[in-house]
Amino acid sequence: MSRTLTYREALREGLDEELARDPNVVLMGEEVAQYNGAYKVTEGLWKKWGDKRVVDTPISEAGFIGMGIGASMLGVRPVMELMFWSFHSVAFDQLVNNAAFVRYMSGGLCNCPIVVRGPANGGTNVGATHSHIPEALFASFPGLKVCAPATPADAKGLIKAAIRDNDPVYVMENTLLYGNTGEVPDPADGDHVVPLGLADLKRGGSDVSLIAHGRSVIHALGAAEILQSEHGISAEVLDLRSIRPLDVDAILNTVARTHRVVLVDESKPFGGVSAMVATIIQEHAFDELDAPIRRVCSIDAPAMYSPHIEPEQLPNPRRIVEKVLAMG
Amino acid sequence: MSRTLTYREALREGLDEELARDPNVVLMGEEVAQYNGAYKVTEGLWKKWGDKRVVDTPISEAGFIGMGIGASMLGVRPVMELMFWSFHSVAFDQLVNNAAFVRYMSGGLCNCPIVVRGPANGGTNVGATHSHIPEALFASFPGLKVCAPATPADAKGLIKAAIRDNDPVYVMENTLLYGNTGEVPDPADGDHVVPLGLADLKRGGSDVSLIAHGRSVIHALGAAEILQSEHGISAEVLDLRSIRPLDVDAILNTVARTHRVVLVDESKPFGGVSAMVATIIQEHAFDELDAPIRRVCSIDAPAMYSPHIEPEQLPNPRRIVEKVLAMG
Amino acid sequence: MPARAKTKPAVGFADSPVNQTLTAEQKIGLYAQMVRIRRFEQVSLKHYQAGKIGGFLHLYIGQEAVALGGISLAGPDDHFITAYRQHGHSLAVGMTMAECMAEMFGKRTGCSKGKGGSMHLFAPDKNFWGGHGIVAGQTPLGLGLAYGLKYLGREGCCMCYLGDGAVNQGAFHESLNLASLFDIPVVFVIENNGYSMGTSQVRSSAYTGCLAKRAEGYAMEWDTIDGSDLYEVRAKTHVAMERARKEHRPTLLEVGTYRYYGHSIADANHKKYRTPEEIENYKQHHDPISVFRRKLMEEGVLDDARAEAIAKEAADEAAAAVRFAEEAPVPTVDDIATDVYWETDHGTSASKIGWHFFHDRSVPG
Amino acid sequence: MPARAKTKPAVGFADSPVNQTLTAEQKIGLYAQMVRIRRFEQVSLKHYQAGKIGGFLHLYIGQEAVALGGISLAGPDDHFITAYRQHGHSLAVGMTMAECMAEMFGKRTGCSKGKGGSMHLFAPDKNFWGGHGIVAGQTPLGLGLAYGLKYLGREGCCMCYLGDGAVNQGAFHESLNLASLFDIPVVFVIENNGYSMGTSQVRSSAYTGCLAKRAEGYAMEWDTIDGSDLYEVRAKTHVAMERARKEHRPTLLEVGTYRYYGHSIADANHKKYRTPEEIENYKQHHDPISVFRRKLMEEGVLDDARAEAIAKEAADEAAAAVRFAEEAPVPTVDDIATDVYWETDHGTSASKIGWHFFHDRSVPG
Ligand SMILES: Cc1ncc(C[n+]2csc(CCOP(=O)(O)OP(=O)(O)O)c2C)c(N)n1
Ligand SMILES: Cc1ncc(C[n+]2csc(CCOP(=O)(O)OP(=O)(O)O)c2C)c(N)n1
Ligand SMILES: [Mg+2]
Ligand SMILES: [Mg+2]
Repeated sequence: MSRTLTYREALREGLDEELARDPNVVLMGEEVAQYNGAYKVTEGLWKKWGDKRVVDTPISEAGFIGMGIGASMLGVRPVMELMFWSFHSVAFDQLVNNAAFVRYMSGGLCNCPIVVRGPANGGTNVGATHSHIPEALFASFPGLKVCAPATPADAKGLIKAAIRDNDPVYVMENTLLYGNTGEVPDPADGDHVVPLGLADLKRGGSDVSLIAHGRSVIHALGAAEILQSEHGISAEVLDLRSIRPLDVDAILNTVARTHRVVLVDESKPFGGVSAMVATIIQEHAFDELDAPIRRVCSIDAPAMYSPHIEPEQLPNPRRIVEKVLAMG
Repeated sequence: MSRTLTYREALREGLDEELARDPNVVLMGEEVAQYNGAYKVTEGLWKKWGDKRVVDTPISEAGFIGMGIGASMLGVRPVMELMFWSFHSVAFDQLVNNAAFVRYMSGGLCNCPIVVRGPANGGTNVGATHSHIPEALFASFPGLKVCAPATPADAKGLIKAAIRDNDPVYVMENTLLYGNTGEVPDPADGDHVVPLGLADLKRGGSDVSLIAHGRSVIHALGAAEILQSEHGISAEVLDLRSIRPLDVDAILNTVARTHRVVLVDESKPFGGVSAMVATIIQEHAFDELDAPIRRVCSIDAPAMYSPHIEPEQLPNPRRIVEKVLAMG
Repeated sequence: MPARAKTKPAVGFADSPVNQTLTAEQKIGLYAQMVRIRRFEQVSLKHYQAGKIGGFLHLYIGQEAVALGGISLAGPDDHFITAYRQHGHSLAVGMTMAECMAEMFGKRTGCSKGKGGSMHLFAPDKNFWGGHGIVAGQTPLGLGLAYGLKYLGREGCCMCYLGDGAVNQGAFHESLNLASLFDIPVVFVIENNGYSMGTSQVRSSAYTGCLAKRAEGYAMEWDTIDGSDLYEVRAKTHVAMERARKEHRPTLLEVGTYRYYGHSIADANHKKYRTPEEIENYKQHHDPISVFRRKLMEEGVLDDARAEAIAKEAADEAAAAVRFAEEAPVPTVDDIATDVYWETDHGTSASKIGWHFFHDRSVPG
Repeated sequence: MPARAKTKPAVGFADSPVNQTLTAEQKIGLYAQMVRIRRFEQVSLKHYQAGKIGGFLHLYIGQEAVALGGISLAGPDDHFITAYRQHGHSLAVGMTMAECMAEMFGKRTGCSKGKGGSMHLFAPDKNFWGGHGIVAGQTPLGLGLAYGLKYLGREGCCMCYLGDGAVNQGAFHESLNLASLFDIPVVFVIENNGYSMGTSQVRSSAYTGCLAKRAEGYAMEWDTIDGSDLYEVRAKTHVAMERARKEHRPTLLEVGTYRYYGHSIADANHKKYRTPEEIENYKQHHDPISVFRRKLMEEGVLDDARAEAIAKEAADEAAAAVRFAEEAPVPTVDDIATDVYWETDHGTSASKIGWHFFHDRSVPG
């Protein structure tokens, strides 16, 4: 049995279940408690769990993220909300040097079972400073894990896996997905946990592989529809879900099936998850490729405000379709 | 005519010449003035130019880098030293959201002619927090420019180009190169400026292209010697010098000559400049490649302290040679 | 709003030097500016709700005297920078409603060409360095503008505005220390409206007395100001600006004020974390426009007819701004990648070397 | 060192409750610990100069009483964290010289398996959370450890040490506000040795009176301590620790102290930015070991013979530590990629899914 939930509700259910499961889980962040969360992900949880388990913080990301990391070393399991992942910029030292490296520098004596979560996306006309998409940035640091759910079921499953993981996990959500609905397994049927490191084939196909994560998966699925119905092209859509660990097997398998790849990535084109995936594919599936790997990324400029144009700066189904068609 | 200078002296000469050329150039950073610089790059400049032009700051990277950015908007041309580029972690918001984006968010009304420079390298047994290599990280943000000189002549030429550029330029130096010597053109023969965006073929060859930047160029040259003398393999070494702008023509040209590529990059393997270069090559020179592009990066863990092992974590000539030989 | 609570009843500031010299017309001009700001915000609200404006909308209604007070004292080398709640500052420095509205409508003729939006209005030609969205991120920039003024030998200061929630960001603290240590002509102005989003001042800051007192830790002068009294804002801000201009010493000012609306228009909670009485009390007794209007009427400077004319002018300008914004052209896809680099925008020789951009312009997508 | 200058001559602290109850043997134990720390540093210096130790070496010589004073008061639930100048803290919490020296020699049996080095000695089993290299980066962690103690319902505190140069980092300021706002049982201890690298305190910080006074801006208790007097360090630190443990209130302490050597051993300038007289004066009149030795001799607790025996024990332990470190195995290339993830180190099912590492293990290079 499953129910239809929004992505937001699915996340909330995951958080709620983990709060219930483990008394050391504590939610923390700006406006997460009394205000119910800037994007209402944590709605009702302060009321239910109280001051100790759901904590409002001042606007001091370096301070409170660092506080969470310190507490995690002692065995507390903080789940920190960044109101926007964009605000990583003021907590970068803590997010990298402390969360990622303290285990290594201590020769394995410490570990940081912390989760940092929040939305990481463009597309809401909030300008360059508020539209960072740092999956690849953080995945590049060994010691960190990064995931980016695209559907309600994955959102719930991944947040629960993240909280149970004994390493720092950065969960990149998306404000434009919070309201999306989807089937989520019923808790009565058992714990719904989606392991980190497992991609999901969201649509099968034979002519071309669209590989994406986060909201780009939705665009890729939209493009696959159009490709099928209007152009008779059968596109497979692989949702990476987790960026680090990365399901390289699933990537190589889809390439072996279709021999043509378009990567869809909201990131700017210099770098991004897609540059890493392209590098891996060309190295490990060189002979499988019938054409160069193509990428649909954001147009290479800081995020533009204008609601009239921002959707064109980002990947969208039309841009994906055009890219596939241009592969010939 | 040219003289033999160390990389450090070449940088200093470049800074000195720019201080003389433009009264708005001001050097700033921790210990750059009275202490002569933690790595002595600015030695003697405070004595020569005085308190106004060479300024010691407290340990407040966000504050003083932001201060430099603000001043640059008014037409001052600050050249900021980060004692280590690793300390970007505490100034990340200023380095990205302000320096990179203020021009865009103002629709072109502002610009930030600022230079941030300092060493960015591993290999000195200072541990994970002090061994960041953030070329690709910053190059991924449109609005920023990044370069990484490998030789004294390039160090002088690039720092001068960076200071004259009207956009923010981040110059990544290397503590292990500061003492290296090389020929640098005599100032009497004219201004020695190396434009951003121009790669340099440091060695010609026909069998394989080694593409690198920064200290990895030195390793690539060492490997090329061994490949030639011990294995009869002729390796070409392309020094990118500038990461953004990037000399894609030079990259594609060397690939067209050798059809085999090994990228050498001190970065960790998830991402890095090499992942971007690999992505570009496979996209734009797909048919030129006779084998998958290979990379020699750091072994994927935070930087290890142990002086016995750190050199093995990093690229080195032996690892490059082995990688080339394994290509068959 | 402890800052205001601490402040003595605002008597006598009309007689302070910087207010005493104001002509009747100048006073009316100040009044008109506040009315203009409020009207702009009301119209923005309407069009935000109608879906014409994207992103966030942070209204300045209730705080008008704060921005105007300082900015009305600007000399030729005084500069201004603030956070995202910035429409008041933008209009006060002399930006037209039209360019601001067009920006918020995401149009090509907006002040930032549709690239910045409501949080990022800029007018460097008017010494106004924007609108910044990262809380306290503008404070080192403001410090730097002031550093630049001193470096370039200009007698001026930079006024750098921030919210009460911004004082707990590290960059601000670093800026305070640097400002005092280096004798930088900067005035930091905390616009204390009592809340950072849904968090009241006491839930975000530990302090004794008031936030501005933290300046003592940096051997810096500070003061508190009643932000409902334009005269007081001008009188006390003037002292700080002169200290900056003449002595290169920074000041931390804390201005007690209030916002009538939510944090942004997306904030539907704002009547939950604040009582209706609190909001009503401010509107009734501390509204900067009503307070100033009353004073000017008492002074015999303003009468109802003039006030009405001012209101109408503001309404007309706002209506015209909306028409301008509606009719303005939208940016094109090609506009996306301009204004990234000065060098490429100017087609310099440097811009011709190497790839500056990495999206694929030949193949669509 | 204004902190010390402000402090009254250190009389009477021997009689403070926490010192009065010390037995003669305990006092001698404290003395021996300081001697041990100094000896370790002297031997480290020698082997750094001989090229046995890589990276940086920041010696603690001159500051011994600071770390020892606080750490000697530790109860079972008190925790400690500090910056990179940390050998004193490491030994004071009970780490062996051997594991520390082996770490600095980059050996596999070092406390951090050769992965951390001189700046990153850890012993969580002794409630010691390291050595941290980013200036002030440890301050939010210390706050978090204390938060964790309170969350877990343990009656303890976290002592978080930092330098006088670290007070101007934003993260520290954020930590102060959070500590006071949330009633966190943390004690921040500024080890004010007068310099951050080559920059004297007055060139890096704007302040009135002393650095600790900045705590007032956060409604936090503070005190200054003469770091050359172990009794005073213990007496005043005890008050702060009890405040944390019992009332969950934080304190900011500033301890006046001095380092005899340069910032690190790479700092060849240190006799340029400090006068020989200044260094000599500290050694002569404020050396924490000499001062305590004199006191114990006056108290009749220590005599020359015992002192010599203590010196010899320390020397022997250090010599043995060097032998241990010399003979210890070096890490292997395979060790590089362990201790990155808890899950992969433990071979859990989670660790089997997806690639965690991206270097190529099949092809060399
Ligand atoms: C670093 C950072 N953290 C969080 C936010 C989200 N945010 C935007 S405004 C705001 C509240 C700021 O309150 P205050 O400084 O009092 O200014 P006001 O809105 O009252 O004018 C928050 C939390 C942000 N923009 N930047
Ligand atoms: C963020 C950051 N900036 C700069 C440095 C380089 N650095 C290391 S120690 C130091 C001086 C710190 O002085 P202080 O805090 O007084 O400590 P002390 O060395 O005197 O113990 C500096 C500048 C660093 N490690 N981290
Ligand atoms: Mg506020
Ligand atoms: Mg110091």
